[in-house]
Formats: sequence, structure tokens, C-alpha cells
Amino acid sequence: MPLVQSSAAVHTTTVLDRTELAPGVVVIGLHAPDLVAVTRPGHFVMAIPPSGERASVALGVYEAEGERASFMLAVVGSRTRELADVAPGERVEFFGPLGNGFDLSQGHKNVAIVAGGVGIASVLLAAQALVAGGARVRLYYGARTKALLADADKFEQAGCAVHCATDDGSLGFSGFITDLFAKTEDRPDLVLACGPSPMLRAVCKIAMQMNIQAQLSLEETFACGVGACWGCVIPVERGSAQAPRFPMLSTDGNRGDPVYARICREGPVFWAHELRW
Amino acid sequence: MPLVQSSAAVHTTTVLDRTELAPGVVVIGLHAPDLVAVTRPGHFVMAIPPSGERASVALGVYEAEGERASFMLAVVGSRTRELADVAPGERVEFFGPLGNGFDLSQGHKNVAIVAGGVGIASVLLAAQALVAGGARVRLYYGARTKALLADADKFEQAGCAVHCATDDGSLGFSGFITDLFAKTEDRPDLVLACGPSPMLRAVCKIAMQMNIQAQLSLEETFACGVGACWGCVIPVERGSAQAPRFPMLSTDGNRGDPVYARICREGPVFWAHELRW
Amino acid sequence: MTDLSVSLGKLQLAFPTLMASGCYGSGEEYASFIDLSQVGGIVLKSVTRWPRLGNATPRLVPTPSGMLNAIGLQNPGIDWYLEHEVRKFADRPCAIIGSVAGFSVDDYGYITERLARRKEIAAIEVNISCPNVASEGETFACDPQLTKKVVELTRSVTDKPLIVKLSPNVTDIAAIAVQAQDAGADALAVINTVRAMSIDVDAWRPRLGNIAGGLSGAAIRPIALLAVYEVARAVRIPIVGQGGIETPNDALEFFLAGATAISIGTANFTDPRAPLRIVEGVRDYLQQRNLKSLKEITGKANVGFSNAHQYEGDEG
Amino acid sequence: MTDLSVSLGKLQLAFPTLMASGCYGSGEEYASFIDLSQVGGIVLKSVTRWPRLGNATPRLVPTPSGMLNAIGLQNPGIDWYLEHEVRKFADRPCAIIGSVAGFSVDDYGYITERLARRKEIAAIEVNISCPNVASEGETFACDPQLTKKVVELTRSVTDKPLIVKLSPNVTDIAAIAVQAQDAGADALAVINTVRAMSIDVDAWRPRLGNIAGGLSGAAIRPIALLAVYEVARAVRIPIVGQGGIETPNDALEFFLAGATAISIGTANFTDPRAPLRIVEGVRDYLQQRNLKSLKEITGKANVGFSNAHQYEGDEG
Ligand SMILES: Cc1cc2nc3c(=O)[nH]c(=O)nc-3n(C[C@H](O)[C@H](O)[C@H](O)COP(=O)(O)OP(=O)(O)OC[C@H]3O[C@@H](n4cnc5c(N)ncnc54)[C@H](O)[C@@H]3O)c2cc1C
Ligand SMILES: Cc1cc2nc3c(=O)[nH]c(=O)nc-3n(C[C@H](O)[C@H](O)[C@H](O)COP(=O)(O)OP(=O)(O)OC[C@H]3O[C@@H](n4cnc5c(N)ncnc54)[C@H](O)[C@@H]3O)c2cc1C
Ligand SMILES: Cc1cc2nc3c(=O)[nH]c(=O)nc-3n(C[C@H](O)[C@H](O)[C@H](O)COP(=O)(O)O)c2cc1C
Ligand SMILES: Cc1cc2nc3c(=O)[nH]c(=O)nc-3n(C[C@H](O)[C@H](O)[C@H](O)COP(=O)(O)O)c2cc1C
Ligand code: FES
Ligand code: FES
Repeated sequence: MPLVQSSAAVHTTTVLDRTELAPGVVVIGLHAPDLVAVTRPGHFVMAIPPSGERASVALGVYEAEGERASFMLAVVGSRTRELADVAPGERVEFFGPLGNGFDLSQGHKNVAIVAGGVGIASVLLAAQALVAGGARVRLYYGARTKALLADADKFEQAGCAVHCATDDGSLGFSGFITDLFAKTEDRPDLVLACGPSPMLRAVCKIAMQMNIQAQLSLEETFACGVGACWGCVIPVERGSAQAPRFPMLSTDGNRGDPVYARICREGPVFWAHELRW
Repeated sequence: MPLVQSSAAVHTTTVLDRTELAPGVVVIGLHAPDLVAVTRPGHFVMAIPPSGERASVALGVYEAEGERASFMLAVVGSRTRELADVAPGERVEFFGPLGNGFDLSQGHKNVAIVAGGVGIASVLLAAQALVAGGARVRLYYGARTKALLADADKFEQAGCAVHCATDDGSLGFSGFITDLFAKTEDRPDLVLACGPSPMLRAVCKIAMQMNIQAQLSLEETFACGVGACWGCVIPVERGSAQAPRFPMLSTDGNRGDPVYARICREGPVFWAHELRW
Repeated sequence: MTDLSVSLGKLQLAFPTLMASGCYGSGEEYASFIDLSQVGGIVLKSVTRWPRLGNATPRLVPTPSGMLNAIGLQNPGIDWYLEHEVRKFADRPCAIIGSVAGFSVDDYGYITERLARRKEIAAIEVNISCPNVASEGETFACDPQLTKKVVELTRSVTDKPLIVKLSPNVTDIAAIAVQAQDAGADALAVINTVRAMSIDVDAWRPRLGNIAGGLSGAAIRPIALLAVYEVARAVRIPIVGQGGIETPNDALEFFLAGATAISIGTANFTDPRAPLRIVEGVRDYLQQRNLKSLKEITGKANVGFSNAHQYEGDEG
Repeated sequence: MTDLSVSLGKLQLAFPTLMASGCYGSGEEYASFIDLSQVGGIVLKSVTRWPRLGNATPRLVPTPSGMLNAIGLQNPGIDWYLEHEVRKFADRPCAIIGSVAGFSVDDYGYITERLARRKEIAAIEVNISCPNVASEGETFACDPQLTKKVVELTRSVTDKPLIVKLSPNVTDIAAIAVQAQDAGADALAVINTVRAMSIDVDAWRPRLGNIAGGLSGAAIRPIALLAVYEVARAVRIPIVGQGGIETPNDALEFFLAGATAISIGTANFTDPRAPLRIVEGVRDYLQQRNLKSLKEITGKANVGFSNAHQYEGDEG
């Protein structure tokens, strides 16, 4: 099952709008028709911090419609802070779209999407495409607290059923979103997920138990983002669709399974059953 | 002639106002009554860039009245950019006041002040103090272009005669401010100067020729700003008031003249005749 | 026209900019972002005798003005490489420089001989600044005798230009440089990454799977620049300066210190157009000063210790 | 109460924070900004046998996440120092550690003997990472034999605690550390600045009057951390970690790597309160984890090479 390939370039864009969803979470809308034209659900870009003094930052493409694309930023360090500080009219540069997105080609009809925190940014396009293709789509969306769930209505508008959870119980289910998802009696035929690593591992486990296929969008520290440095790897099953097509000693030091694939290039979306983490 | 000693502390202040005088030149007004209480003409502070990721920046104290002190910033690099970007209500921290300021204790009656660029920021307090003490004060103020002369009226309000020069002739005398100053037939009995090194050297020469005493406020790259690292030194005459009071091999490698004084501690204001540069 | 071409021994480069080994894949990864005919050449990821999985994860850690990496030479090994990879390089519009890494002196000779035979490969970079299992964790470039042996052997198996890549993690890099030169190197790459580490204070564990890694990026630029300056004073062969070069100004510092060409690694990660901006800025600089070629500035900050007080100078 | 006291041999420190030599004057310069009873100790600017003017200017250059300095040990010489300076240190509310620098082995013995005799001085830091004119520009800390000789001599002239300050500009810092330990050092300061340079591309000249200088600040933190980690695995005596420590997190990395105490240099220039913030943050960290003292974390990230793939590990 080959995943979607991207067609990338360096983009110089202008900030159209900037919305603070919650303290430290910002959506930046950009005039980026060229990106909109080529980006696919699950793609990401490498955003170049305005001062040019810092390394570029991987960001999922959140919205892409008409001439506007947007990114959702959680301010966690100096690079995301610098990017989140841009004002309308200012310039933002990035290169992309990059990576292999979600594989939505297989006609799944009942899809559950599980998202944690700003992981939500990487699944909206997928939700829209699935609904457009006739699938019934549910979003399970978890965050630390209510304020962070601000953009859930975008999924409702897209035609998804939305189930929320907060760690502090300030909205929806009180607890982890994966606990809520695990309770479902309406078994989906596909799960997509994006969020922190522990959440993805939990999704992976639940999907295995339910015997459903799952696609996970992974996050790691990136350097190049384009597959050039082999810094962002994860163990996958040798011979899987996403394993690199050349010989490698395995992680066991033998010529066996598993081997390392690049998250930025072979991913960031992986089939759960091909991962060996 | 001992120069004025400072009494320093770390100050946490709030931005009151921010004015862009010209592209890349900003005045930041701060609520800083404690600084106003102790600062003297010619003092500087070390401003801590808000992110805390960069080294602190030496800034002359521009205005100091009531509860408000201000700094004038020329944006030349990443640290000055970060500081110039603060908005009213935000916090700015600095330590100071530091250094020895101008010596205005000797009853000079006819004083010429020569300033270049943001060097102007280090001489306003001196102009005000001199006028208050009954001296006749002239300002010779040079900048690259007209827009940079925006704050010259502060000196008029203080009761100074103002003579301007621009490199591009867009306002006042066309050429270097020192050329304008050199033409004066009204010989002052004291010259104060602050600005780029070549300007200070020219002032020094003119003052020697006119046989007038001059005090120069020098700029160098600082590390500590408090006299701890010996990084910011300049050669002065051994035995002068501002020479460090301990043995040093001289710059000639012999036990002779000159020796190194710290600009941040023994200066930043030096008597021109004590410098050996 | 300002001439930006340079030569490293017999290797002619239209531009003085190489893309650093391990940072640029085989160039294909960057082809959609910049016109590869505008870079001098691409140094391929180092290849070893056997396939290598590389190090355990994590392999990357961001640090102030830089980054740590410990990739561990993940690569398919020379057999697969010759059969499947090398032919893809035939139509690259710039010089393609192979990079070889070994775990014994013999490895270097074996891989160099096989790789250098291929017409797609214009020159060989001998990466002796990678670990040497044979001598217990030390790298070849930390030992003048091993440096000499490796370079002599690789020299004996090919006439193609040999660039020997040195490590900064040594007491006296100039002494190693002289060994490499005397053993037959055509040029020297100065420097590889600086050994460093980072610790996760919540997990009480090194952040890199490999514990230690190599520091690259702007943080090491002043260290790399001094290394180039000192090597330039010790050898007669050209130097490829590298370590944190991001802007035209950075590149000019290295040329003035004595580098004939430069390599760009980490800066590509921030912005793939960095190599173009650097070349443009260097060209402007030369034009503004009416300088016809890079030769007119190479090594020109390489002053003697002319300062009167140098005899008592130090870094205290 | 969380115990933040540490000992370096017989030297007891109420806090694990030393103010680094050359960065803190004699403490008087910072007394109006912080309460000096809240720092562990102050390492004085290095003193030499004769008065020194120091290097030509400029002596400072800002670099990415760091700075270069080439002060050149400007100081009044040991005679004036003993007569006029040392008595001023009597009432400092923290430990005062003298720092000695020499240009011959003999210098170290002579200065240490005279300085250590003074009651104001609690311990001596032996700065062997400064230039050694006798051995042609190399520093003592680059040569295991010279390190041994200097430490043996200084050991023979005083019973006060001796901290030997090592240079990172060596192939194998752990080997030098072992020499210093075996020759009688009570503790090791790891690391001094990293040799580096910067060039003014308009003037075609090095930016420092001294050409080369020492890099300090956050840029070198990952380099310093690895040096501490490696030295800690090689010696039994305590280590004073230093190089770019700015935050509690940075300090904790050094403790986990094996440092018993830390020194803070360049961070004071950004914010004189840095030492207080670091102590506060370290205390919070220990309290949150119910740890009673620093001993419980010292060296705890000092894992063996347990990773299964380490055998093929490198920094490529
Ligand atoms: C494929 C991909 C897509 C991504 N999409 C998005 C996106 O759409 N929006 C977005 O905001 N981020 C996204 N990220 C994460 C983002 O790239 C990183 O958070 C960012 O690089 C951090 O840079 P920084 O300099 O601000 O923080 P750093 O200085 O690198 O980190 C600061 C601190 O935050 C911690 N940290 C780092 N990343 C995270 C994190 N993700 N969550 C919590 N703590 C963290 C670090 O451990 C460190 O302690 C994506 C990452 C990948 C690989
Ligand atoms: C006692 C004293 C008082 C000062 N008072 C003021 C003041 O009131 N207002 C003010 O704006 N600055 C003042 N300065 C200068 C100011 O401290 C520096 O300009 C500042 O540190 C630069 O920091 P940066 O990180 O922004 O630039 P950097 O990154 O350090 O420098 C960027 C570029 O600008 C160049 N550069 C550095 N300084 C200057 C300069 N002064 N003029 C032109 N180019 C320069 C550098 O060579 C470099 O190329 C004073 C300096 C001293 C020593
Ligand atoms: C992710 C990464 C991988 C690298 N891999 C190699 C390698 O395989 N062979 C090699 O000789 N150098 C390798 N290097 C070193 C670079 O080629 C270069 O010498 C170094 O990074 C300094 O330059 P920079 O600061 O511009 O990146 C690698 C560097 C990085 C950052
Ligand atoms: C301006 C300056 C002067 C220094 N002078 C000395 C010195 O005289 N003796 C010494 O042993 N170390 C000296 N050092 C090194 C520091 O003590 C410290 O080891 C080094 O700077 C690394 O720590 P940091 O990054 O926290 O500054 C000096 C460092 C700086 C920045
Ligand atoms: S980040 Fe470089 S290969 Fe993925
Ligand atoms: S800047 Fe440190 S002594 Fe002046």
C-alpha cells in the first residue's frame, strides 16, 4: 500500500491572519495558493524562523482552501515562539509540502480519528477528504484543558461527530482521549491518529485489540525534514512498504527485523502494523 | 579629577511607551523610579534581552525624570532587535546604573556637546544638568539622515542651541558634524562627546587644537559591563586619574606608558588628554 | 564576470560550495528546492564496507545555535551502493564526491579503490574522523600514524582527487594535517563535528541513543575557523572549510582564513537556499571590491603574529 | 531541608556554585547585584608571577550563543596582589579560591606557595589551561607530562585543596585528568574555554587583537558536558563542571554527568542573578523528587555503554 508522494518547493508567503486559540496555541493563516494546490492530508512543511538564526520547524498543514493555508503552533520553545509572534502582513517562508500523508484511497467507510493537542492540526484535511469521499467520520480529540479544544468546531463543520476529552475534565470526558475511544461500541474500519507518542502507542494497542487498521502520524526531532540526514528514524518491519529498499543490519545486530525508516520521508504517517517500536 | 561613582542594582521595570524615531531607531520609556533616583549624566545600564537567551546590551540612560527613564536603541543586531520589539506593559530588566559619567563639577560656563547617531542618548542628561547649573550649552548633532535627528527638539526644550549635520545633507550642514564643529568661532571651555569612534577621534583632535578640555564617552563590545572581565579596555596614560591603581607592564612591553583601563568601569567617559589611542 | 570557480587538486568546481557529507543525501532530496547546477558539488553520505543500520534513536538533539547528531553511518554498504546507487548520480549537474568511512585501514583502501573506479564519482573524501573500532573508540584522525597509513593506502589505489576530512577533537590539528598532506592528500576537509553530548534531566539519561554525538552548526563556527586558519599556515594543499557556515559573511571568514572552498551542512536544514544565498553574497562582495576571483582573498587574513604583545598573549 | 552543600576534598561549600575565574573579578564587582552569601565560592582572576598588561585590543567578540575572549591574564602580579588585594577578600561571605597561572612549571610552585599561605584563600585553582611560553604556545594541560609536573609541584607546597583546571583542546581529556589526579589534585575544573577565532571580513583581519581566543557560553555547553562525563568515568576525585551553564536545567545536566559542583562564568554577564536562579531551580528539582542531597544525582546519567548497537556507534 504505497502512501501519497509530495511535490515540494520553497514558499515565500504573507501572513493573512493570526488567532490565539488558547494561551500558547496560535493559528497562522498564510496566503499560499501554491501550497494549497499540492498539499495532501497528512503533509507537513519545514517553517523557517523569521530571524533565520534558528533551525526550521516541522509543522503539519492544518487548513488548505482556496488561496489560504494555515498552521497551528504550540509554543514550546524559542523557534515556535518566534514563529507564533508573526503579525498579519509579515512574511513567512517554509519548504514543503513534505512526507507521505494519510492513505485514504481504500474506500474505508467508518473512520475514527484520534488526536491529541496540536496533533489535531495534522488531521483536519484528512477528515474533510474522508467526509467528501462518503465516509462516516468521528473525531476523538483530547487536550489538557478546555481552552485547547477551541477549534473542534472546524470538524463539526466538516461533518464529523466530535468526542472530546480533557485531562482536567473541564470539557467532555475526564481523562485520556484513548480511554474514551477504547469504550466505543461502533467499531471503525480505519483509525487515523496524531498526537504525543504515549497517545499513539495507546491507539496502536487499542487498534490491534479491535483488529482495525490504523495509520499513525509520528513526531520526532527533525533536522533536514527531507530525508537527507537519517536523523529521524524509527524501527519498522523489514520488507514493509515503508522500509527503505536497501540492505541494513537490523536493530538486533543481525540480518533480521526490524530496520530503520525515516519519519520525515517514509512517514510521517505509518501503518501501525508496520512499526516495530 | 575623580569622576562620578554609580550605585547599581538589578531593576525589573515595565514598558510605559515605545516610539519609533526613525526606521530602526526606537525610544523605550520605562517605569523606573529607582533608576531615576540614582542615575547621573553619562551612566549606562546593561539591558537583559527578554528571552534571556542572549548577552545583555549596554545602553546609555537617555531621559530620567520623575518615575520614567528611557533608552534610545539603534537596531543593529539580534539583541537590540529583541529589545526594540518590546511593547508597552511588557517587562524589561536591566542592571545599573554603571560606569563613571561626565564630570560636570568644575563650573564650566560655555559647553559644546558633540553627538553622533544614538550617541545622542548618552548626553541629554548632561545637557540638562549643565543648563540647570547655569552654563551656556550648544549641541552639535550629526546623523546619516534627517529622520534620525528626530529627537533634537528635546535639547531645544532643555535650553540648548542645536546645530545639525547630516551625511546626506537632508537637514542642516551637509557633512560630518565634526567639520561643522571645527568651524565654530565661539570657543567653548568644555567639550562633551559621544558617538562612533572615528567621530570621537576627530573631536579629540579639534579639542587639542583649540586647547579645550574634552570628555569622551566611549563604546566598545562589553561582556560584563561591571569591571569583572577586563575585556573592554583602552590604553590610558599611566598614573592618570582613570588608570587602574596597580602595576601593569605597559602596551610597549616596558614599565612605561600607557596602560589599559576598563571602559565599563574607569569609563565610559574619559578625559581626552588621558587616552593613549 | 567574477570568477567563483576553484580547484581542489585536479577537481575543478564551478562554485566554491560543497554540500557536506551526511547532510545532503545524494542531492536528490534537495533537487526540488534549488538548482543543483548552482552548487560546486555534493559530498555523498559516507559509505562503509558492510551495510550499517546506524545508531539507536534518538539521533538528533537541538542545542544552542547548533545541533547534535549521532547517525552512525546508516548506509547500504559498498556492494549495494555500487550496484544500485552510484548510477543515479550520472546526471547530476555538479561534481559528485564519494565519501568513504572505514573501521580498519584496509577498509579505506578497499572501498576507495572500488568507488573511485566509477566515472560518476569525481573525487573521494576520506572520512577518517569517524570511529575506529580497531583502536578502541578513537578515530583515525586523532592519531597521526593512522592518518598517514590510511592516506597512503587510499592514495595508492586511485589517481582521483583525495580530500581527507579531519577531526577537531585533537590537541594539534595542524600536525595531523601535515601527515595527511605528506601521505598524498590533494585537499583537506576541515572540520568534522565536535564531540559533545546532552542529558535529559527528567530521564537521567543521555539524550542521544549513542550517548555522545557530533556538534554542528553556528555554535562551532569560531572553532572551525581557527582550525582552518591553523591548518592553512601548516600545509600547501587546498582546504575545504566547514562548520556552521550559514551566510556569505561566514563563508568569507573561511576564505580569508585560508579555505579554498567551503562545505555547507547544517545550514541546509534551516533553509535549502542557503548555498545560493552564500554564493550570491560572496560574488557581490568580490564585485564591490573589484576583485576578479576568490584567489585574491584566500588566506588574506592569515597574518603572522605581528602584534607587539603577542609574546604574552593567551586566552585567559 | 534540601542539602545543597558539597565538598571538593577538604573544601566545604554551602552551595555547589562557584563563580568562574576571570568572569567575576574578586566578587566586589557583583556585590550590589546579588547576595554573595548565596554562592558557594568565587574563583579569583588568575594571578601570575609578574604584572601583566594583557593582550592587545579588541579582547571580546560576540559569537552565536557564545563569546570569544582573549584577555591575556591582565593582572598586577603576585607581589602587589598579596600586599594590596588579598586582604580585601577577608570578609567575603563565601569561599575564596585563588587561581594561579604560570609560564613555567616553577611559576606554579612559587605562586601557589605564597598565595596558599594566606588565610583569606580557602583553596587554589591551578589554571594549567593557559599558554605555556616555555613549550612554544602549547598549554600545560595539553601535555600529560607537564600536567603531572605542575600538579606534583603545587601539591608539594600546600595542603590546601587544589583544583586543577583542564583544557578541552586535547585529544583525550580523560587521560590528562588521570595524570592530574595521580599527581595529587583534590578536584578538577572541567573545562576552560575552547580555542576559536573570528575574522572581520571588511578589515581582512582577525577580530581579536590576539588572533585566537577562548569560546565560552551556551555554544560550548554540549562540549563541556561530554568532557565532564568522560572525566567522571576516569577519575575518583570531584569535578567542577563548567562551560555555558545558564539555567537550573543546564546545571542538572552537569551534576548528572558527574560534576560535584559547577562554575558559572559567562551567564553572569547576561544576568548577575543567574547563580541564584540556578540554585533555586536545582533545589526545587530535588524537592519535587524527594531527594535529600545532590549526591543522589551526581553522576547518575553516567551509564555504561549499555546500548546494544553501541559497537557500531559513531557520530557520522
Ligand atoms: C511531522 C511533524 C509535524 C508537526 N506538526 C506540528 C504542528 O502542526 N504544530 C506544532 O505546534 N508542532 C508540530 N510539530 C512539533 C514541532 O515541530 C516542535 O514542537 C518544534 O520543533 C519545537 O521547536 P521549539 O524550538 O519551539 O522547541 P524546542 O526548543 O525544540 O523544545 C522546547 C521544549 O519543548 C519540548 N518539546 C518539543 N517538542 C514538543 C512537543 N511537540 N510537545 C511538547 N513539548 C515539546 C522539548 O523537549 C523542549 O523541552 C510537528 C513535528 C513533526 C515532526
Ligand atoms: C557604554 C555604552 C553605551 C551604549 N549606549 C547605547 C545606546 O544608548 N543605544 C544604542 O542603540 N546602543 C548603545 N550602545 C551600543 C550597543 O550596546 C550595541 O550596539 C549593542 O550591544 C549591539 O548588540 P546587537 O546584538 O544588537 O548587535 P551585534 O549582533 O552585536 O552587532 C550587529 C552588527 O552591528 C555592528 N554594530 C555593533 N554595534 C554597533 C553600533 N553601535 N553601531 C553600528 N554598528 C554596530 C556589529 O559590528 C555587527 O556587525 C552602547 C554601548 C556602550 C558600550
Ligand atoms: C546529520 C549529520 C550527518 C553527518 N554525516 C556525516 C558523514 O556521514 N560523513 C562525514 O564525513 N561527515 C558527516 N557529517 C559532518 C558534516 O559533513 C560537516 O562536516 C559538519 O556537520 C560541519 O558542518 P556544518 O556545521 O555546516 O553542518 C554529518 C553532519 C550532520 C549534521
Ligand atoms: C572573559 C573571560 C575571562 C576568563 N579568564 C580566566 C582566567 O583568568 N583563568 C581561568 O582559569 N579561566 C578563565 N576564563 C574561563 C572561565 O573561568 C570558564 O572556565 C569558561 O568561561 C567556561 O565557562 P562559561 O561558559 O560559564 O563562561 C575566562 C573566561 C572568560 C569569558
Ligand atoms: S530529518 Fe533528516 S532524514 Fe528525517
Ligand atoms: S566589559 Fe567586563 S570589564 Fe568591561
